[in-house]
Amino acid sequence: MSVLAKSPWVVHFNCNSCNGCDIEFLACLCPTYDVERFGVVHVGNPKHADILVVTGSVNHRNARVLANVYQQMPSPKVVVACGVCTSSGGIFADCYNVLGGVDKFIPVDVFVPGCPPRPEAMIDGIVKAVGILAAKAKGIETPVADKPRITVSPSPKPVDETPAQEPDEVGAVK
Amino acid sequence: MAKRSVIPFGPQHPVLPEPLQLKLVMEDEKVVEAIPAIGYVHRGLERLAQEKDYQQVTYLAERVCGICSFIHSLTFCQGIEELMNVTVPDRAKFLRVMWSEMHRMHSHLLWLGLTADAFGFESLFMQGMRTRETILQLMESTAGARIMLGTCTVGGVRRDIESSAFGEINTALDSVARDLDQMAPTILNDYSVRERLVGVGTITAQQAFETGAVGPVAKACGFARDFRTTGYAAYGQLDFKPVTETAGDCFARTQVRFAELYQSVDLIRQCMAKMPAGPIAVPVKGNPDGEIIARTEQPRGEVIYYIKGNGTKNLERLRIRTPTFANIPALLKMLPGCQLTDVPVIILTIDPCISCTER
Amino acid sequence: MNDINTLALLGVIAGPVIFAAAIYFTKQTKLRNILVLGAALLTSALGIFIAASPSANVYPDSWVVYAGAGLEIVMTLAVLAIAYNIRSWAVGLFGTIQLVLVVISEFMHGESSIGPAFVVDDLSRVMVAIVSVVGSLILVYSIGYMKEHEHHAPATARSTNTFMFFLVGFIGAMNGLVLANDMKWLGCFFEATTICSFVLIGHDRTREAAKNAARAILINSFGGVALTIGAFLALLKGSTQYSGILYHADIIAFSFIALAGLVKSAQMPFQSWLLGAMVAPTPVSALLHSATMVNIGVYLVLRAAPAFVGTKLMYFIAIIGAFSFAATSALAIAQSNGKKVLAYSTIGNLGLIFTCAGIDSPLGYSAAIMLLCFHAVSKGLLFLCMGTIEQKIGSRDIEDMGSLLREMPLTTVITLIGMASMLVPPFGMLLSKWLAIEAAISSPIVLLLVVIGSALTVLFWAKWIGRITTVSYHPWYTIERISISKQSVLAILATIVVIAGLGAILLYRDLFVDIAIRAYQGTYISQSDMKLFEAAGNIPYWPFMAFIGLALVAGILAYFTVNASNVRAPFLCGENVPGSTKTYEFRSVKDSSHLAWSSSLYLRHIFEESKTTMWANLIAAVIILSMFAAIGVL
Amino acid sequence: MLTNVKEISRDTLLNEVAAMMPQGYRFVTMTCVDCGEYHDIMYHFDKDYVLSTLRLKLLKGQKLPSISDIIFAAIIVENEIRDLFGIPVKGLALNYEGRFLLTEDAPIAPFNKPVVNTETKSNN
Amino acid sequence: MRIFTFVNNVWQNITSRPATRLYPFTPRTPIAGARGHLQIDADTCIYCGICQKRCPSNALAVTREPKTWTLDPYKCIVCSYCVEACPKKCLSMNPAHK
Amino acid sequence: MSETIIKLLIAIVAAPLVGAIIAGLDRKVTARMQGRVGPPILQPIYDVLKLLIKQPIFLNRVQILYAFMHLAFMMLTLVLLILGQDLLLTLFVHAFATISLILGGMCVRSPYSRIGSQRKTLMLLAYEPILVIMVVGIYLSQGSFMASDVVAAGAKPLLLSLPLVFIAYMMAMAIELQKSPFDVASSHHAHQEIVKGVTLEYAGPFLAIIEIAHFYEVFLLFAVVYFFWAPYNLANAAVGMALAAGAFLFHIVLDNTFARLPAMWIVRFMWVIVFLMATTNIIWLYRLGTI
Ligand code: NFV
Ligand code: SF4
Ligand code: SF4
Ligand code: SF4
Repeated sequence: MSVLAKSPWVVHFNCNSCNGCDIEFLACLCPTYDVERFGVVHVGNPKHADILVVTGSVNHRNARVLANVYQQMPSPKVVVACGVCTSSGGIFADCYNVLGGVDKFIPVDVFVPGCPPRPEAMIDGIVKAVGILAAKAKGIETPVADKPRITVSPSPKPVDETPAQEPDEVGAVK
Repeated sequence: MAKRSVIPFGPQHPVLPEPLQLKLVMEDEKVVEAIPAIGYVHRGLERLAQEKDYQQVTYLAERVCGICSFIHSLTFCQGIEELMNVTVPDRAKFLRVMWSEMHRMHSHLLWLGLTADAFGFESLFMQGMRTRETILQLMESTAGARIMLGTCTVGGVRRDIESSAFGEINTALDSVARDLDQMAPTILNDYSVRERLVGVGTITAQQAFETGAVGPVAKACGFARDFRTTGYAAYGQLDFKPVTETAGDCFARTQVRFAELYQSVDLIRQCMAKMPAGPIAVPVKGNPDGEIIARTEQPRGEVIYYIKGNGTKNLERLRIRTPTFANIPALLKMLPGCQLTDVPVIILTIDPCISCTER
Repeated sequence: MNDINTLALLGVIAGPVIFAAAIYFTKQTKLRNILVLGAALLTSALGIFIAASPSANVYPDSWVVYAGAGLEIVMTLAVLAIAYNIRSWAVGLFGTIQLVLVVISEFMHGESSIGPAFVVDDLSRVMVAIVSVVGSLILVYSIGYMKEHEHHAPATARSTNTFMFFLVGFIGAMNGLVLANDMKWLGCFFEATTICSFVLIGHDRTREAAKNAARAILINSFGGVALTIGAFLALLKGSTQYSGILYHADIIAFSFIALAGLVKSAQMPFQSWLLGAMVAPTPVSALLHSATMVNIGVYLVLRAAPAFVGTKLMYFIAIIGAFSFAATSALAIAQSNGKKVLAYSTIGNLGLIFTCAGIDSPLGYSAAIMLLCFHAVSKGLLFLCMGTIEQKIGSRDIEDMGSLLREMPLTTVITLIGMASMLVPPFGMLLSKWLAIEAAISSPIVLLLVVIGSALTVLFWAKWIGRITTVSYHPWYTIERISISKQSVLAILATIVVIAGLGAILLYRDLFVDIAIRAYQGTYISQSDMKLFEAAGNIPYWPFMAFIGLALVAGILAYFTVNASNVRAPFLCGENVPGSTKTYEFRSVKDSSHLAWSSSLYLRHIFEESKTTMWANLIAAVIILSMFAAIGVL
Repeated sequence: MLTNVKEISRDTLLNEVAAMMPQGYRFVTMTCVDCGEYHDIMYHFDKDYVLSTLRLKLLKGQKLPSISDIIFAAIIVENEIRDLFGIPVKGLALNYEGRFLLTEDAPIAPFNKPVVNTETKSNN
Repeated sequence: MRIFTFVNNVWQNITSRPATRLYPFTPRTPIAGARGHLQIDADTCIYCGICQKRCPSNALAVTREPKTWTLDPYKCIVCSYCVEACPKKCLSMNPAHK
Repeated sequence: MSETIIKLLIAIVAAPLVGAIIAGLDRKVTARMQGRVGPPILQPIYDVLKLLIKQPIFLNRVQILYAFMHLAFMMLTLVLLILGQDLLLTLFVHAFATISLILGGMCVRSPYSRIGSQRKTLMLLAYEPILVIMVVGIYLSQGSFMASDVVAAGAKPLLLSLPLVFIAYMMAMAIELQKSPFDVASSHHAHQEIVKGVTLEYAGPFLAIIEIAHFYEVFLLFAVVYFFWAPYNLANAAVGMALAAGAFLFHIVLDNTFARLPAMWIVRFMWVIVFLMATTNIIWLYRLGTI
């Protein structure tokens, strides 16, 4: 396993979050969940970070901050989008000052759904991100994360997960 | 004369959990001027609320902020209920108080942790957050979620807390109280903590009044201003007194919040003891019409909802004035003259919630 | 003593004076510059020659001694004239006292002419080398400097001819002073340097310059009085020469000479004149006020150190020096004026030399001489760099030196070398500081002061170096345009600093140790002192070179291999204004851009200049008074 | 329902506001509502948990005099109103010029009525 | 005013087991009644679209013809409002997170 | 001679490893004190290895030079100690290593980094005199500045003659280990007002260099405890070990029971209380005439 996977340093950017996701991320760092078990350090400085944890959607003012933070991270780097706001805007998607999920601005590698996601879910996300980080370090192309919808219809009962059909989601490969 | 330093403090800054920028102008490390720049978490929630069904707005209001979410939905529901003359069953009121107080505790414990972090006391931060986990677990088992309880609705509450769960709640509260007792000497009496808090960020009672400060900021200056004393929800039937201090510095604010934690434990216990039987919600028909102002006490002070309905399911106007919004002028009075080291401590002792402020 | 040496001696003293006179009367700038160059070449050649020649004493004819006396009277009269000119009754008073004493002593007779009038020994050779080499380089530098200075200088300024006259002439006087043994000559040259200093400080003839020049002459003529009193007291006991005083261990007379030395070396509480002297054109600061003239004080004391081993006087001198060192280091922290920082640092280092001299062990002595040499070269260089920088950016403020590395790479790198030589092990300055502390081990108070002082120095040097090396990440390839004379002098001095600095350990082992041993021959040295002395001579050399080399090689390799595409904007909490040139601007209130700026640490609320100075002066005065009390003068 | 409402006019605003504090009223906040031709601007004050409101009808296009000189606490909310309703506020102690909550590319005065959000964003 | 007041706490922590839940190595059983993620029983659903109308977050899309019910889990705020609204009670909350 | 070289080589390779393991243990024990499980003990090594393969982003080139100087002088400090050289000189070399780091933080136009450097300078100011005093104390009790004499067989145990200085050294050590309440310039968890302070603008391999230098420093600091304070001979290695372990625990407890205090407070504390403590000890030695 790549050493990158053993020492993922995290920078967290609260990007329009209602704090719900934020504090759940904080909870991950705390004794009960203690992500430092995986070598995670919350560095607070993009230049030292491997993983960018974003919470909240993008608005007109923080879009540039998000771009700057992402840009200042040394590669290989991975973005984890925590919460539905971060994924799509969530309940705020229709607000006038919300531009949408962060995937519109920076490439996102892992989406963690939930409002807010439980710390467990975030840990899952980070563990997944660590895997992607290791792959990136080896130069393996990793696909952009997708946000599959769940569609059901009555007949034979195919409960399947199909990829999204919207134009802006076409690029999302399964 | 050397040039003054100008630095951006935030928005992406590890001691600030939220994006908020202060443009600090300093001489050596003494802050001469601090100008806030906000708007990093402005979503336009109030406007969205005008486009949604007022019932849905309950969930929206809850997401004004993840730290004080329940009380937001509570305030909103109380406003609508008053507007529509809905009488909420007593049991629902008690349940509301219980969740409110749980939220207050989780908010204060979070604040405690973050403040400890701001003055570099990592293990205290961990301890605070660990204690908070007990509350979160309590919320999860009683309401189904750790943060966004979603239990408040117009006309009552959506979930009941069976008396069978009271035992568990009591145990949890005991453990919280025990943890608090253990932390108390550190927070209230430790030399290094006091060194960082006492005499820092002081405002006078007069200044607090003029800047319209609310909540623990005002209480720390000697104003016993706590909206719970007006007895909304079930508070009228509970026995408590607002906590006050007089020094008006960071330490006084800390003392107030720390005492409020104990107070909340007590209030929840009282609720369980006095919990009446009965339904937990009444059905609500029709749409709100007219103007109303609903006020409640948030962890950070009083929150104000101005609701204007026009007889349709959509609201005409929803305005939320949150406590942090009211405390920012006070913050601006505290900052000049302090040291850079104290900036995060001062900011955190007003317990800012920018998400609330900007909505 | 053969004739050629005597001739060299004469040349190194009189040569510059003659050149100076010629320069004064030259109308053409070209010719004047050539003459300055000639003076520089001659002096440095002769200086090196003397430094390389064996020790010797010069017993001149008696007329030489009389000439000395005569010249001394002339100088005193000149001081009186100045006093009249600037309407200073105090200077007049000091001048009169001196005159009276000098004239009286004319009618007294000591054990006349038993000793030499001029002495070439280890110490004076070291001094002559410094004065001639550093001095000459500064002379050459000032050709380019003054050309530019003429453009900016206020209309009131004296002519460059006058300037050059005093600057070149000063070198002669200075050489004379360090070589003189006869008290008359000593006094005469002492006054001469004071007068040069007065004129050169006042060169621009602005109000401030005039004021500061007046202060300089006031304080220095007080020193002159002390020296004359010392000489007079010595005469009462029969010695007309410095060596006589030492021979008789005439502690009372010497205490006055030491006082004169403290004044001349601007130790607390006499430091204010040196700070004021910074208004002068930079070559003056470099030559008189950091590299040479101020060294007179320590030189006089150093000469005497072996003769007064173990006396209370020496102990007090050590304390005064150490106190000056600590106090000025603290004062320098609050300064953002680069020249002032250098001035404070100069006083501090001179203080340290006093300390080393006062400790009176061979270890201290060797440290003192080493410090003297390295300080003169490094400080001279730094002042010249300051001058160059100031002429380019029009400011002396440290905070304005942020983009120097881009604007004037050559000078900046040289400045950095100069600063590094004050700080980096195993450069001479640091080495001597180390020796100083070890030498001070037996006097706790001195030790404490030196430790505090050297900790404080780090603060302002680090701040300054940090400011200067601050660069943004633009590729910077500016060709720096400065006059050839300035450039070459800076380069030569920097080379000397680097070579001498890197070889400081070797120099110490092979040169300064010997000098100290010779100086202390026949003096009692305690065993522990001796042990330390031996141990200090045995420090390893190669590990230093190896690791410095390693750092440089690795650093430089990385320096050139890093890829510009990896450059990122600084951390500004994510609010950087995008764009290559504005990356230290951040967006703030109203979405407008602001320049992120962090000024250096000055701790003004702690080391506020006037208050600190007041207290320090008070304490220093008390120490000096108790010094006199201790040896029974008061 | 809103109680203790007092209608005031733009001219008397500053005097009325100035009179509140000495009577022991604490400034709470301001609320602005778009009512078609005019903006309803309410100044809320609190005394002993009872709200009193001064209500000002400000015709569109009129400038709002700032009370921030009298009540420093009002700067935040006045700037917000400036942003969200596009009402120019005169004499603000700390003026963000409409860049308080919103940036230049954000919608202008989003809370005003006529601005109907026509394109519904991302609703499936 | 004292120092080392926290030693008690530290001592207790170091002498007792850490509070850490070793997730993901030992997963926790979800608390009953918790709102983890939304589930549908596709066969009971009548595709009436009430849930879609109620959803505060526009996370649901129901079409009558053809009968589909689509959830965007990356928009759903797990509020359970739809669960309450559904006339057929075919929606439910699974306490486990997704 | 060749023996010395072998010794040196081993030390140069082993020191950072030992330092890293101490740092790892530190993190582990800290975590346990906070009721957490904490990272693996080799975590610092993973961190450095990871940093080495990250993209080498930087701000300007001078910065890089300083990073290497920091490392080289830190190594030189170790080498001088192993060669048994003059302690005072070693101390100066060590101080310069710190100064290099400070300059590295100052030479970038990044406000937080610069403020961090300034604070670090203050810290240097705070502890350097204490260390010098310590060396003086060592001289007074051993009669030599040479490290080799201090650890020579038969040397007097320093702890007995310099107990107060030992406490002072603990304080200085806490500053260098960046432990609360002394972690103003840069702390291991970057939650402070100046983010990460001095090392803020170093990233990737350059940060790794600084980390490695830090490992050397950790090793050095503990080596001084181990070798100097207890008499150095094999029979007493256990005492040295116990002392080092005690120091280690002390610092972690300190870190976990104190808030970060302002830089000026630290300077005052070190210069008044600690300095007085150390000098009292020294004066006592003078009085005893141990010299
Ligand atoms: N308490 C609270 Fe809020 C509200 N309302 C406020 O400022 O936390 Ni987010
Ligand atoms: S996803 Fe939910 S909890 Fe997270 S930021 Fe958005 S609204 Fe808040
Ligand atoms: S409300 Fe219930 S029945 Fe109607 S579409 Fe939704 S899930 Fe199906
Ligand atoms: S749980 Fe809430 S957000 Fe999710 S689909 Fe149902 S109503 Fe919509």
